[in-house]
Amino acid sequence: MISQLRQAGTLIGLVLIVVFFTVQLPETFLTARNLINVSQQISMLAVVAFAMTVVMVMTDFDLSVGSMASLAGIVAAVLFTADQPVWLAVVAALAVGVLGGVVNGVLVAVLGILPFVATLGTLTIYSGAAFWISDGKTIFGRDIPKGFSEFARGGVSLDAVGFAGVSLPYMTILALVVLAVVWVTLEHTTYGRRLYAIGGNAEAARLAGVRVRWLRLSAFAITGLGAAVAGLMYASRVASANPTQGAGLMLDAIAAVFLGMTMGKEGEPRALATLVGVLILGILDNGLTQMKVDSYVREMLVGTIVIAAVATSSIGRRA
Amino acid sequence: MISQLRQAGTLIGLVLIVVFFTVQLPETFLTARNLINVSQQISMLAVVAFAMTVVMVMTDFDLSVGSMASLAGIVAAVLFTADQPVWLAVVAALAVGVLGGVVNGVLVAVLGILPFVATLGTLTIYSGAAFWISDGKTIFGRDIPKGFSEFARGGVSLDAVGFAGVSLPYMTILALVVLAVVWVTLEHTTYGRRLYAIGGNAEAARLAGVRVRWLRLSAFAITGLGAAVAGLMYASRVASANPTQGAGLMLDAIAAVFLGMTMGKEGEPRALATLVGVLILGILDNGLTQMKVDSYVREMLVGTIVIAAVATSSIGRRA
Amino acid sequence: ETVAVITPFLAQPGTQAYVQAFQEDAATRGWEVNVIDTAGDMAAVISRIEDAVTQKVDAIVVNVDPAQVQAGLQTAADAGIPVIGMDAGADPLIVTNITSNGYAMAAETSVYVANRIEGKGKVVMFVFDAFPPVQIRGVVADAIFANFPDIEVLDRITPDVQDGGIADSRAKMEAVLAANPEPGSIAAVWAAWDQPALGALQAIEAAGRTGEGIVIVGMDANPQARDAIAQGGNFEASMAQDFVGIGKAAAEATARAMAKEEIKSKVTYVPTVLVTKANAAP
Amino acid sequence: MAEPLEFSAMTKRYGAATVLSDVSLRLSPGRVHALMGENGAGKSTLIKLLAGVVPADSMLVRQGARTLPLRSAADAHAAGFRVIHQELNIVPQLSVAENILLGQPIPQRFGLLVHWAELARRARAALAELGVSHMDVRRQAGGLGTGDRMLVKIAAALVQDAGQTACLYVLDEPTAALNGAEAEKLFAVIGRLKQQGAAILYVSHRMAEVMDICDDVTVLRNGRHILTTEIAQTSRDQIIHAMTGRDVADAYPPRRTPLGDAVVCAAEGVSTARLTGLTFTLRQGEILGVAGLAGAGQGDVLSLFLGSVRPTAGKAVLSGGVLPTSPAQAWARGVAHVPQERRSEGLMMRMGVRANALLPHLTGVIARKGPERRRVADLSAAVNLKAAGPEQSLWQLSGGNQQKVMFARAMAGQPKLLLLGEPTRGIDVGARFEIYKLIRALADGGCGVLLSSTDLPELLGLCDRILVLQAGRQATILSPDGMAPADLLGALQAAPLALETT
Ligand SMILES: Nc1ncnc2c1ncn2[C@@H]1O[C@H](COP(=O)(O)OP(=O)(O)OP(=O)(O)O)[C@@H](O)[C@H]1O
Ligand SMILES: Nc1ncnc2c1ncn2[C@@H]1O[C@H](COP(=O)(O)OP(=O)(O)OP(=O)(O)O)[C@@H](O)[C@H]1O
Ligand SMILES: [Mg+2]
Ligand SMILES: [Mg+2]
Repeated sequence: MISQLRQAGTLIGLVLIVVFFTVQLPETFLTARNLINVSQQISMLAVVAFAMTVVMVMTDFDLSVGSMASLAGIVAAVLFTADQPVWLAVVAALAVGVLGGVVNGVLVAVLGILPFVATLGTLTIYSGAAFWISDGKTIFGRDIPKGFSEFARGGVSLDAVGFAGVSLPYMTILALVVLAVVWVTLEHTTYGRRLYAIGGNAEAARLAGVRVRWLRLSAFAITGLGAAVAGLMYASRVASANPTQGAGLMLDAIAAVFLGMTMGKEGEPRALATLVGVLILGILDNGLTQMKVDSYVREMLVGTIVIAAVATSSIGRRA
Repeated sequence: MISQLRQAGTLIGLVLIVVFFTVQLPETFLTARNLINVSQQISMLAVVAFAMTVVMVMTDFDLSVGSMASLAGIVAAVLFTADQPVWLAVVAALAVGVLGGVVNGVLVAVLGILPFVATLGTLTIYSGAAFWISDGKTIFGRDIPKGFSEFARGGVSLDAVGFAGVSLPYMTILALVVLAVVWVTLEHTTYGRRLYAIGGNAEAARLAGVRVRWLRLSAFAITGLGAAVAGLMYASRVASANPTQGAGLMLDAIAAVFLGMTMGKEGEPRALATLVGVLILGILDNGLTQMKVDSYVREMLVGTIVIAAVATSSIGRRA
Repeated sequence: ETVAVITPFLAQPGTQAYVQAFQEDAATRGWEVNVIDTAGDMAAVISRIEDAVTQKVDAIVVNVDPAQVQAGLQTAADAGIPVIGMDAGADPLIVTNITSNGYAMAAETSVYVANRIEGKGKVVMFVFDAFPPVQIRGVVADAIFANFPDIEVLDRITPDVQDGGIADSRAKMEAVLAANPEPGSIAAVWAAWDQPALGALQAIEAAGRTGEGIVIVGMDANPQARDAIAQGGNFEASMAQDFVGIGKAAAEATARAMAKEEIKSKVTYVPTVLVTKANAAP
Repeated sequence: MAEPLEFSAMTKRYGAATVLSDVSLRLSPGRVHALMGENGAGKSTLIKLLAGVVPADSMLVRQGARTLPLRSAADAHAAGFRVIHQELNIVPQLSVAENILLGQPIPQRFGLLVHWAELARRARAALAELGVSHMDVRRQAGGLGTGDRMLVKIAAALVQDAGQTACLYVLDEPTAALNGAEAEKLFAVIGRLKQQGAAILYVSHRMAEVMDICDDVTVLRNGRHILTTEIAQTSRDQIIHAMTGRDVADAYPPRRTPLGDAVVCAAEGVSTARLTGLTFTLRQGEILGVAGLAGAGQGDVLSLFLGSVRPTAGKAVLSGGVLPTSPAQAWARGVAHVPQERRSEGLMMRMGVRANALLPHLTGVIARKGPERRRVADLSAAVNLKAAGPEQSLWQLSGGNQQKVMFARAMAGQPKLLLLGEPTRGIDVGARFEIYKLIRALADGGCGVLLSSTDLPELLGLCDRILVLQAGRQATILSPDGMAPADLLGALQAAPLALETT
């Protein structure tokens, strides 16, 4: 009972936050338009966080997701400036993400370097590469094809289901698709269950014949792919690419996964729980801005809330 | 034999780097003046890295050191603008560092939150606080007393020992003092032994009569103090305080400790090994800039070298 | 009326100055101002514009390149909320952009350097191409130095700006000084903003090479730079943007936009001044 | 029936140390083959080689005329080998069913998704094979107790693959974590597997069960093959002699001094979160056994006096004073502790013998290496530790030697009260009696001992009295005089309700 309550604690927190803002901002917060905005605002973070969940299931980390996102955006933009078609640029950017992930995977799974160190190193390398390829410049304006930047502005109209004038952004839909894929993979495939086995007890998994190396390597590749998707979404949203633009995603994504982990029975990460974490961060940002809370105070508040959530859950756990 | 070689690998790497730059920059690299410059440039990173070593011995982390350094600098500067004496401002800044460390310690040791999450949260909070206190502004100029900023410019003349015109900066001396204190504490006191035991197996250490809570808490406080010292050094060096100025220190400090950990018998952090890590990072920065290597390429090179060092050591370890 | 000021760069002293001037001016007009800093995150600027639109503010002031926040500007345009650029860029969706002429500023400081060193010698440049307004300064300086056959650009350094730029610029300059030990081998330092110029100055002072006549110029003339220039050392000149003027002009433009007045010019330049020892006293 | 498996020329070196040297082994279908040896003789290493999880320096495996490649765990599984490794290995985040099928093809639907119902069915079938039905296979395995975890691991080895029959089962100290009743169930299963024609390789330090259930025995000493024979052709003494190279006095050391009068510790109607009605007094020099089935609450009896569990009712004292409130206080007051789970609760695996042995005994501010080294050298000699030196890392020691380090730690402070949780789990016969002598010597010197164990002969041989727990209640305190292990097991199992009514 107490343990159920503890597990639900973070979800209850999210509900409380929503109720609070609904009361404080009766006119504007709980409107279809605002919620759709929020969903679009958090879509990039959500994709990175879902991708991060995949490696964190193995109790690994990927600090390089932000750099990979930036690098993917830059690669696409550089190809745009070379007048390549959108599909080619997108494929190339995704390939770069996978490659970056594979490099991380080799370092961690084959060479046996701690994920924290390995991805700290590749964070620097990928970020250097993004600067180098772009010559340190922000690429924007005419260089970015309309077809690419309009993705972030378009959506599926919800007129038919009774929300006149509101449309569900493609960005939101993409994030939901990524969520669905990650959720099915982690919870309902052999592959995902083995990742949990590695996270729970890598030695036991190895002794039982699980191909730990190969699984870890591929999981890092998946995370790289996710980071690249998020990088492209970001580039599309700001219609430009800049070698530092993904940098802020990493710590937030990790924070979101950790918030979600408070809901796991054994403190394990889960895709849907990560979604709750992302929602908490995104809704706090949206609501506090609307309430005109000073940005510095907002920053402190978000930090405090993350800690409070995790503290509540860990106190329950030890009792 | 092989294991000795592996342990020495990173040290050999440092020697090779020094030899390389000495050959490439025969006139300028291996001069007393340049080495003294390097020692001063790395002194702040060194202090943070030594402080970080203390918690990493327990296999904990402190991601908030950069924010604490910024906050300490801001606190001192704000007191300067209020015309408080230098000693008071310095004491207050150090107290803030200790307090920040104690908060981290309580979250980690008493509430049982993972250090990564706890200090990720406090990173945000302390950084928000630094912005809030300073109103986001850089504090400098006449506000900073000469007595404070001259510390970073002064030094002990080395004329007497045959280096005419060269003086050993106070910053370098302070970093060496911190090194000595951390080294003695970790290697030669029962306190340090117990920290290593906690790193080895916290639950076992607790059952064997180690006061794990109290030790972890105090170790975080020490790290906070170290971060504050570094923040003051930084503020003195740039004769100003800015709410983001410590931000770059955190990842570099962790990278330095990890580089050093490649030299431990079982991969454990040690104070002197951290020094080697700091030297590698600092010397690479200095030498590559002198060789006019593009800053982006430099960034990639540094990342690659860190990974190569760790990879070499971990390959040796598994054989 | 309610006005949202959204910027990713509030940590920059220049941004702070015009945001503050804007706030002061707004206070006299009785507006409620909500200043939002996204700490460098561009996508968050879009998000916060959307939030401001949801809140139905009366006007939005932005401080980023409009090309990067088109999605947000479109949302505001759809809601009929005017967006004013404060040191941003020109764009059809922006009522008007109040700024300094970055090209002219860079030309003025680089020509100052060229003239001071009589068209010959080695120059160290500090640039930052990732940020468009600073990038154009570098481009202009490159062109001008290239036009002097006896000026050689010794190094084009991008310092680490995470810490504000002073400390890393100093370390980089110390390395350059170490690599060029002969007196007179470096004629000048041209910095695209003030922090690297201050770092270079500290490096030169620490190396005891203040007597070589190395000319340092910066840009933005922030108070710390003014102090240094006033002392009459190597740091000789910087360009003062009229931040207060920008803030006031932006407030004026905002008032006119909210009153539905038509503003013809998409860009409004606020004059800049070259600051030297003669006029450095703050 | 399958042909015999022949393993030959098995050699394994770690750096300069040769851990296995040219060992051969022949395993016949339908026979249980015991692999015996002192701690560190190389038994687990041999098993890791044939399980394909550690690469051999040389090894030849033949089944009849076929040569089997064993380069990975998957190879070993394909060859029909099922292995239960020595250390307890479950994955807490996964369900019991997933743990049982860990590493094997998981039943799927649409060739993609896990078929949960089928998975649960197969896991239940594997448990049923063991005669276990009390476990919910869908629940996360993290909540299981020690014994249940072992049952899950055993079930994992038994689970049937469609179209795949196992020809060899390898069990590395499976009973070390089982109580008597659970062990009996396991022996029944082994009997059935034997009848089905499988070969079984069995490692245990419990001589009695080896003599009981095994058909053949191979003895290793220092990584070399010493002896292979039929159990019927040999004797317990001969095996022990082959293992140790000497004669071992295998009698429980008798008490040499009378019990003291002073009370070391006592409890009066004490309850904890998992225990009620604890009432006893322990006198100086007395060894009090604490016995119960898995989960009966033995752990809490020890934890109470270590200060890591608080009483919720009743009164307990330690050397006349109140209970310690933390392990640190307990050690400072002369309590020493050998934890039940040495890996998770006792050892710092990546640190050396010195750091591990002296941890509770550090005093003062400055730590001095020289005196510490000398002290550890003395302690190592006292517990007969097989290690390369005071700085050797614990993960490089065999399981039994790790346990001896725990003893060295407990002895170092001249304890007044010794708390022992499964003190000889995984310890070889030779060393086992050394440890009994150590315990006896401490008791003779006036130290009170609380000994919790699942090894019933050990309880009967060593203890002055045995406190019996049933499902979290103290049932009775027995005198071991004249009792046989079966009697004691009966006392542990007696239904608590029946007892209450009497
Ligand atoms: N990875 C390793 N590196 C170095 N030495 C090792 C390693 N693994 C095992 N050893 C050594 O190999 C020897 C044999 O160990 P093993 O675990 O096979 O013993 P065992 O016979 O199973 O003992 P026990 O009965 O205690 O389980 C020991 O001396 C041990 O210290
Ligand atoms: N932290 C805990 N929270 C909830 N239940 C627990 C906890 N620790 C142990 N238990 C349960 O309490 C009961 C008694 O635990 P204890 O460790 O005292 O048992 P034990 O008799 O030593 O068992 P074993 O022989 O299996 O180690 C067991 O059923 C166990 O599963
Ligand atoms: Mg073994
Ligand atoms: Mg127990």
